[in-house]
Amino acid sequence: MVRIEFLGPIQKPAVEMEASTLAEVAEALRADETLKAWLKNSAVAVNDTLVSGLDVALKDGDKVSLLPPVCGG
Amino acid sequence: MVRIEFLGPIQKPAVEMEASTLAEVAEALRADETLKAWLKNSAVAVNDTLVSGLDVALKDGDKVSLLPPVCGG
Amino acid sequence: MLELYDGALDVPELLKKWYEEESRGNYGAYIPFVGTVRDENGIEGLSFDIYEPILTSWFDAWQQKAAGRGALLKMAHSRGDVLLHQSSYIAAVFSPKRRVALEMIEAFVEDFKASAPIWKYDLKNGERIYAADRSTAIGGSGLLAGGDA
Amino acid sequence: MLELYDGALDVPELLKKWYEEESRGNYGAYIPFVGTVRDENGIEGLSFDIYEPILTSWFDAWQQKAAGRGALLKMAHSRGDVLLHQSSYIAAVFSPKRRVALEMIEAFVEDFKASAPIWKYDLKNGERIYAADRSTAIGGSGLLAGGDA
Repeated sequence: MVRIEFLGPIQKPAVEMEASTLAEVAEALRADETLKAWLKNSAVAVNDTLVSGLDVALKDGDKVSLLPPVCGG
Repeated sequence: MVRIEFLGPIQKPAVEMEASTLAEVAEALRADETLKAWLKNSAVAVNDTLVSGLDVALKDGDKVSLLPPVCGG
Repeated sequence: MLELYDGALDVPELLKKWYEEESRGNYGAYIPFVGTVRDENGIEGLSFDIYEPILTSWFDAWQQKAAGRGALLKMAHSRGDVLLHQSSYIAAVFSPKRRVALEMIEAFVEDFKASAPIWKYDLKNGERIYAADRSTAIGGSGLLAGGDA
Repeated sequence: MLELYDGALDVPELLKKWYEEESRGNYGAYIPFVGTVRDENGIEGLSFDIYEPILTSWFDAWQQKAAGRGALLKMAHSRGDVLLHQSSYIAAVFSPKRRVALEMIEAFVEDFKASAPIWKYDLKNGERIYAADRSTAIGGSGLLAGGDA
């Protein structure tokens, strides 16, 4: 199982799913209409490291985080 | 009489002289060999305002200041 | 070097603490940047969420970059609510040289604004409203949206 | 806004005082630049001469320039001796906007280095030696030397 966390203003509880690549996670999340806008403007981290492609292999216990637009300061 | 002040590291007591323009002050100071290097690298203020030409008219009581290279901070 | 606090920062105390911590470091320049909540748009204050694991790695990468130029960074940020005229953010650079310090505080603060995983909310009429219009998508955002991103 | 002190500056106290003075000014950014005496070249400290009338008019011109962008400047400098690891200079900008503050602290500090009528001396073996090699001739220097300048 892979755990998906939605950070900051996305305000959605974490979900767990079976997935062996980030592409599979993307496909599953695209089915959720409430996430549509967030998927477009969020960055993605796997185990707290930002990633830039969907071909990331995932294994049991991995964490995928969605980071929506930021504004510290 | 015009008063000439030598600031910071020039370490020379102020002098007073008769002069009706800054050009006359320049001529008088050039006669002082100990000032030769300072004249080349110093800026000049008349009554505490920096000036950029020698054709400045001077009157009794005016103050001319020589400002050698600076390094605050 | 990265300090997170619940609520507003004690700015004089942090600026003093950092100055004293580095007083024997032979740094010629110390430049703090202090961010304070402005009274604008009818807000009562701001509120912040922080995702600490990625903030820490982002900060550590900057600290290494600073070390390569002989400099040192410190940063403090608030979690939760910060009211009008209180401060939520301090970034500071210590450097032997003035030029390095001036360049680094600017680059650090700008990258912080663009990349640090912190989310800002307006406190307005008792609500906590995501400051979407002032927020910046982190580089590479949209990855999961696919072709229609 | 321009404060001159005999000997080293009390940095934490000045940073605190200025922060508190402007706490209701609705400035979103406060950036102090602190200059500290480094242990280098075998010096025991630095010493400063200041020509106050021209420093004041230089500072007032900058204050006006800052006001045109909604910002405010403060500055403190030491007169006389400042020992190793003590601080001799603080410049600070308060501004509603981050960008204005970052740009202004840099421009102000650089112009200060190039133009402010302050002379620096190394304290070495009990002597006070003009730091000629680190000093900058003010723009327009050489006027009195005539054609052979």
